[in-house]
Amino acid sequence: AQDDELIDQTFLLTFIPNIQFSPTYAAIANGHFAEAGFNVTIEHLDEPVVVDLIASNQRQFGIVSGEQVIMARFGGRPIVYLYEWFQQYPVGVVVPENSDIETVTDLAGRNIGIPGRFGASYSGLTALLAANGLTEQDIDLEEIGFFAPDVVCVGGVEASVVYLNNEPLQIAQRAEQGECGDVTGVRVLPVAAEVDLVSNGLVTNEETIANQPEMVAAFVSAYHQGLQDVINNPAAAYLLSLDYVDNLPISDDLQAALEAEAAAQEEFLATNPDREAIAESRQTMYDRLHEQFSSEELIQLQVLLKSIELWDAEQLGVTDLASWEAAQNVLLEMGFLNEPLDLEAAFTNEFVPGFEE
Amino acid sequence: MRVSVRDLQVTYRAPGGLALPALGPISFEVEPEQFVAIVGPSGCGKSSLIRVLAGLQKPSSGSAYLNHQPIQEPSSAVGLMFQDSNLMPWRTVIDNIALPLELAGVSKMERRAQAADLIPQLGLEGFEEAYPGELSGGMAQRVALGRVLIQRPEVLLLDEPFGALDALTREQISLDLLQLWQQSGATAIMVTHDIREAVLLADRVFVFSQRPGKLIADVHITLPRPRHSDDMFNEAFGDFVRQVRAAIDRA
Amino acid sequence: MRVSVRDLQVTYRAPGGLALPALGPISFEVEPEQFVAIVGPSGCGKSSLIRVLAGLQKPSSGSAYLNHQPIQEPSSAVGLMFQDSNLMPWRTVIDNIALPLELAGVSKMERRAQAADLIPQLGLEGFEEAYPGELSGGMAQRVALGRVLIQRPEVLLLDEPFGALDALTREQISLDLLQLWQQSGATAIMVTHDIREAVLLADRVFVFSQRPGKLIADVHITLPRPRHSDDMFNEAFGDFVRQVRAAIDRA
Amino acid sequence: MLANVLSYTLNKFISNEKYVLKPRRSVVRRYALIATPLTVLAVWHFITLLELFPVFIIPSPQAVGIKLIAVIQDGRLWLHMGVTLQEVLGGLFLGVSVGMILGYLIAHIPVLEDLLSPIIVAFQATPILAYAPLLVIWFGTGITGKMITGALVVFFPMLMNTIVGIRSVPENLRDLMRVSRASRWQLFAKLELPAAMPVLLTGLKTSATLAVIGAVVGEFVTANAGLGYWVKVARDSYDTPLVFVAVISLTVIALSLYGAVSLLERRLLAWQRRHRLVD
Amino acid sequence: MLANVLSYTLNKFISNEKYVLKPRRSVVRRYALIATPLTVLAVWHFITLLELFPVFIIPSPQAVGIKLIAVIQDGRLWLHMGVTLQEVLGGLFLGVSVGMILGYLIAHIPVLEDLLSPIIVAFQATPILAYAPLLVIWFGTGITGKMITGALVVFFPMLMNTIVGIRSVPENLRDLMRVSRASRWQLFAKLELPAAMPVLLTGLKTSATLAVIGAVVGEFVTANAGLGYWVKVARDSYDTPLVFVAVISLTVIALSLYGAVSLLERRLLAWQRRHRLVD
Ligand SMILES: Nc1ncnc2c1ncn2[C@@H]1O[C@H](COP(=O)(O)OP(=O)(O)OP(=O)(O)O)[C@@H](O)[C@H]1O
Ligand SMILES: Nc1ncnc2c1ncn2[C@@H]1O[C@H](COP(=O)(O)OP(=O)(O)OP(=O)(O)O)[C@@H](O)[C@H]1O
Ligand SMILES: [Mg+2]
Ligand SMILES: [Mg+2]
Repeated sequence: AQDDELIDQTFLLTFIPNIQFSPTYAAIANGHFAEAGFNVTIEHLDEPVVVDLIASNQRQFGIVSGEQVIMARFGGRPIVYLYEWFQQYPVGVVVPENSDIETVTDLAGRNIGIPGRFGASYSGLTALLAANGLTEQDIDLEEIGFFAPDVVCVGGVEASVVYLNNEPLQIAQRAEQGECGDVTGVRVLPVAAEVDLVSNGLVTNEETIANQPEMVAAFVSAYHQGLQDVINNPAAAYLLSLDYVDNLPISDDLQAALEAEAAAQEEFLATNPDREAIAESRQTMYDRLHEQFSSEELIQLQVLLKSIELWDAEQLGVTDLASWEAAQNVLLEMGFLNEPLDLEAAFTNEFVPGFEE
Repeated sequence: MRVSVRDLQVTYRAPGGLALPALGPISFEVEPEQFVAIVGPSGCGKSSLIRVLAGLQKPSSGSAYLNHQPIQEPSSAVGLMFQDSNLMPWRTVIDNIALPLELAGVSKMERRAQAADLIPQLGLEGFEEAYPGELSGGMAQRVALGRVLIQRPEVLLLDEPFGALDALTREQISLDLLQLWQQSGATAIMVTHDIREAVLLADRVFVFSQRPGKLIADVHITLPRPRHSDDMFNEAFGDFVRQVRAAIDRA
Repeated sequence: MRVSVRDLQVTYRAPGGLALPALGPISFEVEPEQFVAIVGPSGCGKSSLIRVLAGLQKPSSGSAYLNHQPIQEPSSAVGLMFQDSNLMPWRTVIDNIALPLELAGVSKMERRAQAADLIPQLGLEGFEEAYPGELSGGMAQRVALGRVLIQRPEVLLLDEPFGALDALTREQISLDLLQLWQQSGATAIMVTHDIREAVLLADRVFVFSQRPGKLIADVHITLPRPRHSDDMFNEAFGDFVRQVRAAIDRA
Repeated sequence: MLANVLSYTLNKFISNEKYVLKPRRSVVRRYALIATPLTVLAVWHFITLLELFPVFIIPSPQAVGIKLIAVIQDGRLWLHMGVTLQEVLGGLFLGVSVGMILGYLIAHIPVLEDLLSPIIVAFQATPILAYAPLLVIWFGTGITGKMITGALVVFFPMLMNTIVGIRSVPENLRDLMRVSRASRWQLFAKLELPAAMPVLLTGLKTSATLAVIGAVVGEFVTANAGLGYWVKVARDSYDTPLVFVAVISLTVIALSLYGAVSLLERRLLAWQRRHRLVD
Repeated sequence: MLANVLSYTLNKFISNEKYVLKPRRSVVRRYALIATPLTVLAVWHFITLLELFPVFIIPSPQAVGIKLIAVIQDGRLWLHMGVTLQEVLGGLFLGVSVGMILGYLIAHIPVLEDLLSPIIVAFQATPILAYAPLLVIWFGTGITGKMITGALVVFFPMLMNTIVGIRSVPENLRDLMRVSRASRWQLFAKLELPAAMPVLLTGLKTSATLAVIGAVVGEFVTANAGLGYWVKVARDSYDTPLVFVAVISLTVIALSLYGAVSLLERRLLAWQRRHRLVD
């Protein structure tokens, strides 16, 4: 398609540019959006702002987490969840390696950090505790903002609720360099190991679905291809993300190594390997690179690989009602909701490519 | 221009909240080109009268007129010299003097030239670029005088213009003023505490009573013009001075 | 107290950046309990001298002494009345007058009582609670005079204290001052532009030259004390006035 | 009524008149104080009536009213308002004291300005996010940290206004104090403070208003109570009426403080209003 | 050298002396301007040397220096600094203009203060978080939005200082302008502006400094370039040296603006320094 025929479309992401958003970058850079007829620009905003802009149809697409969708709909915002990006809930509890906290039940009575009593980390913690018969009253919860690595390393808390694909890696890397106080390494207790909660995904509003279903399908499909690209070839994803993410570690050597890995992976993919084989190829790639490069330099690649583990599934993009109900139960438990919602209206798998009920 | 005042009264709010009658009721008429000197006890409303004539303050009752037109607001025909020198501390001497011309839109070169012309007469040579903070009390007063003279107003209102000047300077400057006034054909009303100065300069000397100030004497000084400092040794001069003093003693 | 000055010079920086010699070199000695009046042309450094004597300003060269001690900083024995009235606009008349006592730690009741005692003498009855913004020029000056008198200083420095007062008030207040001075045994140095006033009040009249001000005449006024306003009609009085005037004309 | 107010003020502006009769002004002012809130309420009502924005962005006054009553009844309003009020007052006190003391010193020792201004300006330009970890490490997650952020915000305008206020004290009144041999404390209490009062009070008005946002910023870093925390929680749970309740409560705190300083100003500067004509 | 500076200033403070010789002061001031940055650098160096804090909280000056050189070389520093500078200048201009105009009107029409202050104070107390969606809807995610947040921060101190500055113009000079029949514009340009200048310049100094943080706050809402955005990016990637580089750059902008206003002040208020004795 010609550039001037493309529809301008903004895509709202939370937070700031980050390697984790590489599926979106891939969908743009690899031309999937353009093929679907979109000229996409990215805007990063706080999650509630993303929700409000989409709900008021000021923008049409964005990514937010599942329980936000439930709460937003509870708060009267007509947004609809289209495509699950994270198949596994990305939150967990990180503890120092040498800690005597081994299971969730060991958390009772401990001093645990959390960014704040809001958002996915709070929901995740509540679900994790509930699954083990605990409540917030059983632990000593401390709000520490998004500074878990700093606070954990200075021994401010005994454990902390974190995003699995980021903070644990940061702490581990500091520990490896001996810059993390007494901490020598970390262990995580993922929420996903205990409960299946609906996680981050692509959303739009009811009006757009009603008026432009084809456009929605095209958009979701393009995003899906981007995600698939990243899962299949993380080295290439890392390279293309350099244009989008400020401060992504890179050097001439690393660039050359990644280019070689990306090309090799292309060839490998041409042999139509199955999902497990691809997963294995990611691990071996990392091991190869790690022989040559420090883990400090590879930390963001590690973040990407850890994220891919949370994204990958046999069928991408699909959510089941059970995970929505699990999330809603958590919210009811926390008092963020005081009555259950018509969850069927909150999401649809209708636009997920290749999905058949 | 003719300046007249009919049943004028100025009343302030006294500290306790009561009315404080400061001036009047007072009525008088000053013919065009006349020179009137006002003498009267401190606090009897002289400055208040000047402010009313300048259009700075509304009378509490009665009215003041310029050529039979009620005074509602400041008029460009009127020049006022305040009791304090009231200079702008951020302007040099020459710029303070030139202020009225600047406000009237006169070009920078022209107004500085006119101001510079006044400097020797005011005895301010060498201080053109000084700031008010660098002047003595008397020098500041001379700058203020320069500022009103440069306007060439048709009505000159002077509130104790020479209070801070020594006897010699005072005499010289007041004679200069006299000359300027005669050339310009302005009407002049001057508040002064110096009876001899009043008699030397004025056609009429108004004597005010204690607060609230009322006109208790209107002494017509019939000494011939132009007048000189020698005139002060005349017998007639002494008579007028005694006449005014007598009125004051009755005040 | 004895006030003396030796080779005193005050030099300012002129607008152009050059040195501006404002006063001196000048030397004199004032005996304890003497009353000295200073007359001289505007801008000749009289206020500068007063400021040096008050310890507000360091001389550029030479020194001033109080009882043979060099003056380094303001002394509690000295009372100064500024050329402008210098009142605090947020204080009422009575609180402005009482300020020196307040700073000396006198109780509120006591200092207000003392200030109230001065009010009639200053002719400010009914204005005790007025703010400076509500006063006439002369009234403000009288408040400033009250403020220095309440201190009962051993050395009185007065910079044109009666400039804004009418002749009658002026005469009355200056006679009051004379009486207070006589009772208190203070040394007084007063700048004035009124030669007759200088002669009436002072033991000695200093005549200053044009800038830089130098002492060109020191006229001893040997009229007997206590003096009264009638003294002004004496022959001797007239002689002294003429003597001072002659010195000024030579300035 | 608004028309009256406007025509009156316009006249006043145009007539260039110095002396105004006091009683009339007071009446106008009394109207003014309720005029604005009523107007805002009316405009708000019409915005929601005309559905210019979705209700989840601007909810109706009724919805906010209902929420307000609810949080008053369940006591949460007082809880959060109390916490924030404490932080605001603490921050205000701290920031104003430090600002005034430092401002006083700088006004008298100009070289201090050169020595300290780089540090002070740098602090003002540094986002809290950059030193939030230190804040948490040093002051914990309790009320103290918010007082610190409040004080940091408040401090600067107060400092600057103190400097200019003290420096603009007339030199001739300083001379008067010197010849009267005032002690340094008397110089401050009897001259500098009253002379600088208008500018100081303006600094205090500015500070009192900004103290609120300072505390809120602190609560954004980390908190478990307070109106800023409530704004965050309410936004995160998509409860827009609650966001409005929290914001209105913040506004009430700010307006009360501003009003308190204005009253203080009316009292302390009463002498400035004493130059009026009586008819 | 620092000891010299201190003893000099102490002497000056204690001696209560009014007349100071100019040249000496200037020299001291020139020292002062480099003394502080050097001291800060030294203290910083010792803090890291003594390992008082972990390096991920306070990195060494060397580490920050290396990072600084790197971002200068790859051009990112200029990119982000340029964006922020643009936002800061835009916000400053907007906020100062609106603040001065509104302040001028309020100073002359007191009832306006009663009518507008509730709205203005309310705005100042409302966290941006609460109206971020409206900000994006109205001004988009580009530079304009950050200018608006900058202007919002800058506006208030400027407004308040304009009000007090204009109100404190001596009444007798107003009378002088009235009898000289000055137009309203002349009244402003020839009297009110110069008379209020010290207070206005103080407002401008405050505003210039706060404009930086205002733009940063805007960048926190949404941005893809700028130093505030960079702080966020650096914190997110746990790159503390980069956080320091970004913060130092912000400081440099703030100090330059502050310095520019100070220079302006020196020029415009030169007349205030003309009361000096020569020896
Ligand atoms: N703004 C004001 N508010 C209240 N009272 C005032 C105000 N201005 C002047 N007065 C009072 O009005 C009276 C007359 O004042 P005015 O200044 O006219 O006197 P004056 O004759 O000029 O005196 P002087 O010779 O001392 O200057 C005084 O008693 C003074 O207290
Ligand atoms: N702060 C200053 N800076 C520069 N020059 C000054 C300063 N103060 C006074 N002068 C100059 O010093 C000279 C003497 O001033 P001073 O005030 O002592 O005179 P004066 O004798 O009191 O005059 P007047 O009778 O007019 O009050 C004047 O020429 C004046 O311009
Ligand atoms: Mg008068
Ligand atoms: Mg003098």
